[in-house]
Amino acid sequence: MTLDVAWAVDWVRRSADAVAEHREELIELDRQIGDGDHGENLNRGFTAVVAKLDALEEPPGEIGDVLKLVATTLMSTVGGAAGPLYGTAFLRAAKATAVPELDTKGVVALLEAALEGIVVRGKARTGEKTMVDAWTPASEAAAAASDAGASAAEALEAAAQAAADGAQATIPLVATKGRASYLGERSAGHLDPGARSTELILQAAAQAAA
Amino acid sequence: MTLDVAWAVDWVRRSADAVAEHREELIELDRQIGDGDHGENLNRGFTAVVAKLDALEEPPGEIGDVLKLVATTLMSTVGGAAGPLYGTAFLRAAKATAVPELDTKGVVALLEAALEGIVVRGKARTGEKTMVDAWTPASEAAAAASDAGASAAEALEAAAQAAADGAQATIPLVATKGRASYLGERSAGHLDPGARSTELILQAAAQAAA
Amino acid sequence: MTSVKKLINDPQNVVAESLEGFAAAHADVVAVHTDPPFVTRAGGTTAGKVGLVSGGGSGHEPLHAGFVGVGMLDAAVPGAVFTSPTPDQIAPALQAADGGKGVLAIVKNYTGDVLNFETAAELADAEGVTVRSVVVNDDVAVEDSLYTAGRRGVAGTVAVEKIAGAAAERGDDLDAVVAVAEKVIANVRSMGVALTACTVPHAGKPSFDLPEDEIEIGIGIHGEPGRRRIPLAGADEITEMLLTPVADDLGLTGGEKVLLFVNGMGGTPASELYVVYRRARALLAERGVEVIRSLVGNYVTSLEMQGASVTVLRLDDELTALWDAPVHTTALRW
Amino acid sequence: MTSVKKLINDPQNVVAESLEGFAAAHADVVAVHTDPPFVTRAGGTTAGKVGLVSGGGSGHEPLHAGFVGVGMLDAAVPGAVFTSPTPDQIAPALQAADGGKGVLAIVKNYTGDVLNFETAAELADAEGVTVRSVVVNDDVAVEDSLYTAGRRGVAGTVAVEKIAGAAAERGDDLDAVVAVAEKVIANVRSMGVALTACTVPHAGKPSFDLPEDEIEIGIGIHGEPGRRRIPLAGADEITEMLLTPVADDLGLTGGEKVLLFVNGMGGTPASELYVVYRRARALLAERGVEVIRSLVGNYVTSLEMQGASVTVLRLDDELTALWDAPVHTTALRW
Ligand SMILES: Nc1ncnc2c1ncn2[C@@H]1O[C@H](COP(=O)(O)OP(=O)(O)O)[C@@H](O)[C@H]1O
Ligand SMILES: Nc1ncnc2c1ncn2[C@@H]1O[C@H](COP(=O)(O)OP(=O)(O)O)[C@@H](O)[C@H]1O
Ligand SMILES: [Mg+2]
Ligand SMILES: [Mg+2]
Ligand SMILES: [Mg+2]
Ligand SMILES: [Mg+2]
Repeated sequence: MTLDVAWAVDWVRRSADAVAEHREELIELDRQIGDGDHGENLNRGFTAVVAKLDALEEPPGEIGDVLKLVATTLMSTVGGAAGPLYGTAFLRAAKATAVPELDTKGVVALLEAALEGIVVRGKARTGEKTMVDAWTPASEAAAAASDAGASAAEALEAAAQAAADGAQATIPLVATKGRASYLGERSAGHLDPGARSTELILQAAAQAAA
Repeated sequence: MTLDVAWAVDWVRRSADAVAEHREELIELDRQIGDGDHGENLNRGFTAVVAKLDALEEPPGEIGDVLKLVATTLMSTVGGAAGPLYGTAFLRAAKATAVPELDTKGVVALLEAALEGIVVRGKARTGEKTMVDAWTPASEAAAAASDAGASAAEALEAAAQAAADGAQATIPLVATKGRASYLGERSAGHLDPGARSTELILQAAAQAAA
Repeated sequence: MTSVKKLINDPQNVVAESLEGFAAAHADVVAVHTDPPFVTRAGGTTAGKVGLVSGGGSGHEPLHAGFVGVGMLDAAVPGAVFTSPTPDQIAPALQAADGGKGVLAIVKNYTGDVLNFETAAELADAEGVTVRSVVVNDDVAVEDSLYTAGRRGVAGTVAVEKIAGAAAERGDDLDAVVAVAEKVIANVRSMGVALTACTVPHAGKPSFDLPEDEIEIGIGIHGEPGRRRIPLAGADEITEMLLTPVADDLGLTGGEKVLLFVNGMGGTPASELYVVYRRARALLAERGVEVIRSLVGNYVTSLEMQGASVTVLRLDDELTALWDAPVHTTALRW
Repeated sequence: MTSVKKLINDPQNVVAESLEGFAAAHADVVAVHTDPPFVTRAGGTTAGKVGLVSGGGSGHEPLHAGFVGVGMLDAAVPGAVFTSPTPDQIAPALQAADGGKGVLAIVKNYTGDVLNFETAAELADAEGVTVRSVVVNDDVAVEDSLYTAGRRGVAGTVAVEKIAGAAAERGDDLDAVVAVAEKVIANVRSMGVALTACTVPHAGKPSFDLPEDEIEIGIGIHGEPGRRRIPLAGADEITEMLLTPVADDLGLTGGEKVLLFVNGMGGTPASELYVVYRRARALLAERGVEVIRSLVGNYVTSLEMQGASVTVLRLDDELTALWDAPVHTTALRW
């Protein structure tokens, strides 16, 4: 079973729904160790993405086209740290998916490209209490699943689960990147909002594939 | 029994004590229908008065001397509406008491002069929810008591009681003078702070005479 | 002592310590006198110029000391917080402001301010200073009547001080400066709203208790409650409640040119003042009234109160030219 | 929608409506572009001059739009409240500011601002605009380290924009303007305190919960909690907690000349800022440091937050002359 353009569109719509549904939760997480705008920013961005999808005259031919639309729209509507980071993630993912269908290896390539984009932009490593702490295990889990013979959908499921665990694992961390780093020790004990939104978006990807 | 300079000094000290003791109450009354400074202003003023009394090398010869010291000190330290009003009241009262001792008629003259000073300055009549509503019945009650043969101390006792009643009677009034007038109908239901401080000061006068 | 959440030390010393900082920060513009406290221009009195003095309770900063300087006031007299200054403070300020041509006292219409300035003028007069007074009463929230204390002086005071200051600076004599000031007073009206109360340092608690979903319409500048309490509404709606009575009272029917001044009460972010300005200007345009001058900012405040007032001044060529004339104070400068 | 006690309409429209009012009130100084939103000088680009652009989240007004005008910025880019603007807003502002001599982008050190400006610079570069960037990081509350996001840019940004603006205005080329900006950045440090949190319109509740008797030391300008929470203290004590790390970090040991800037966080009355200024100046004097220039007011704010920051800039003759150079913006003018 491979994933097609319809999957990509469904992923994006489900992401938008998840972000809208968890808007206040993300705001609250960011309020605690940041500036309280993460849910608002992503919601604004994904709302714009859906509007653009809706306005398309004909469906895109390749998965990468969908992801590129996401990338440029997030980049131009989200702002803050998350805008360029997610924007770059989707841009790199788009480049890695200039195909009409994705198999399990394609899913791994997508996730690795996205993570690479975030790291190139944000220069954070794991353990710094950022979205990297969700994307890294997600990408690794998908690769491991794929190596073990999992389907594309199963690889995404593994990635989503790993992102969720990675997000939870940010709680005890002291932030050294992003806005939470200004709090020093006081940042410990809180879930990183960007890791949480990563979890939501990868969950949406898995659900769209299920 | 007549009242002498020692009475006047005692009156002033007791007034200062009463104002200090009721500082917060007067602030609270003024907070409700004014700007919340009446207790602070009078306390600042009477504290200065006591300091001046304490600094006198020899006791004043006439009652009027004491009241003049009160007048000029209040005028230069209280500010707000109450400063000039009480200042003028004591100034007129001082002029009416350029004597070493006061009998019952002298007490009436003192109160009438004080009231006249307040009215000349503030141009309020009774019923406008100001200190005039305490001074007017006080002055009238002293006159009536005096006519009925009361002593100076008894006349002051009558004045203090009438001031207390007059202050209570300001509660239902809608203010048309002073800061409370800005509230219109909303000023009804509150005791006028200046009427209450008048009550305290006249009570101090009666206690000093008792 | 009740401790209040403010950047202050002993509440008794707020005014003195604040003036000390003000003096040190702006020695090029103002000189601060202590005992009794009043503020004059750094350069002192301009000989041959009518002097301009204003004053009132503290807590309304930058009013009045922030408006001392070339083109505006010669002296300002700060009282205790929300308390009119005393005559023995005001009188030396009147004397200091006299350049031999007499002094205009700009008084906001509060019983305390009026009475203390009255007494001070008598004292200064006894020292040979000619003092004339004007009383600013621009607040349309309060009914004007012969039988009451009348309307309050609020944000419109800035316009009176600026424009009368320019008239004095160009060399008008005392009569002429009084006439200009009276003209501004006759043509300026304001109305304000509070979203929150303020806390007077010595009182230690908010000047009134306001639920989270209610606001006070028709407030003054002393933290007193307003004329009425209404449910929280949108900025456009609130602005209309402020602008309409102001424009009505001025009798603006179309064709007029005005200054539109949106004033913050101290704790309102500039962004919100511009939201109000935008709507007030649109409402004036709907009436055919042209806004040709604007002022937006925290100029006549009530400590940290959140809220705003809308002031409209009907302009003619003379008032416009005087508004535009150079001014160099710590709070207004052009 | 959560309703918050602010003079706003729909929280989604605050920035746009506020800019609309700002444009209408100050058409003589600024021009406001919409879609994407950015602000330029009313007169447009000055040909042959290095352009200066800054930007960042809204809610810090007057930063940055209030500093657009002769002698300071050529363009400002306001993002959503507390959210860096997007590259497609910033890039056209960079282009608009280009007078043929290149553009300096003044970026506050936040991940979002840095990344969005970076992308925008690439976009503008593709359109043939030479863009250089400086990153302001004056906040000593945050440890500077190669391995972290580093110090934040806060109130010191005003000094960078004013002084680099004056350098551009006098005709310095891009390299020289960058050098001046870097010199200011190297010599300016700040630290802030919050007495209350602020409420982001779309969030609908305060950015942190602070008991009545506690304050946050070492806050930034985005309503984030500070480095530590301490019991409420007197202004003198608090001022010392802000001034000491600033002066220490600058290595002020005596004999230096400085600009002392006491900045309000938006909801602090001017009177309190002067109380802080007074103490900060005294502490500098104790160190033998001479305050030769001062700025006191709400210039880099966090919406309606109550609190203040203390900024010190070490001056030399060049920086002093550039600080003194004429400026005509809506928020700074001399
Ligand atoms: N350098 C970085 N690398 C990766 N992720 C980062 C970095 N800085 C911040 N983030 C992520 O961005 C999230 C915050 O996004 P958002 O609130 O939208 O932006 P801002 O901090 O500008 O308000 C953080 O929770 C974190 O996961
Ligand atoms: N015109 C007036 N005539 C008589 N008393 C007045 C007048 N105006 C105000 N007052 C009295 O002054 C009191 C308020 O005094 P205070 O609070 O010290 O001054 P302010 O109103 O200036 O803050 C009122 O409660 C009232 O009794
Ligand atoms: Mg955020
Ligand atoms: Mg009062
Ligand atoms: Mg008062
Ligand atoms: Mg943000």
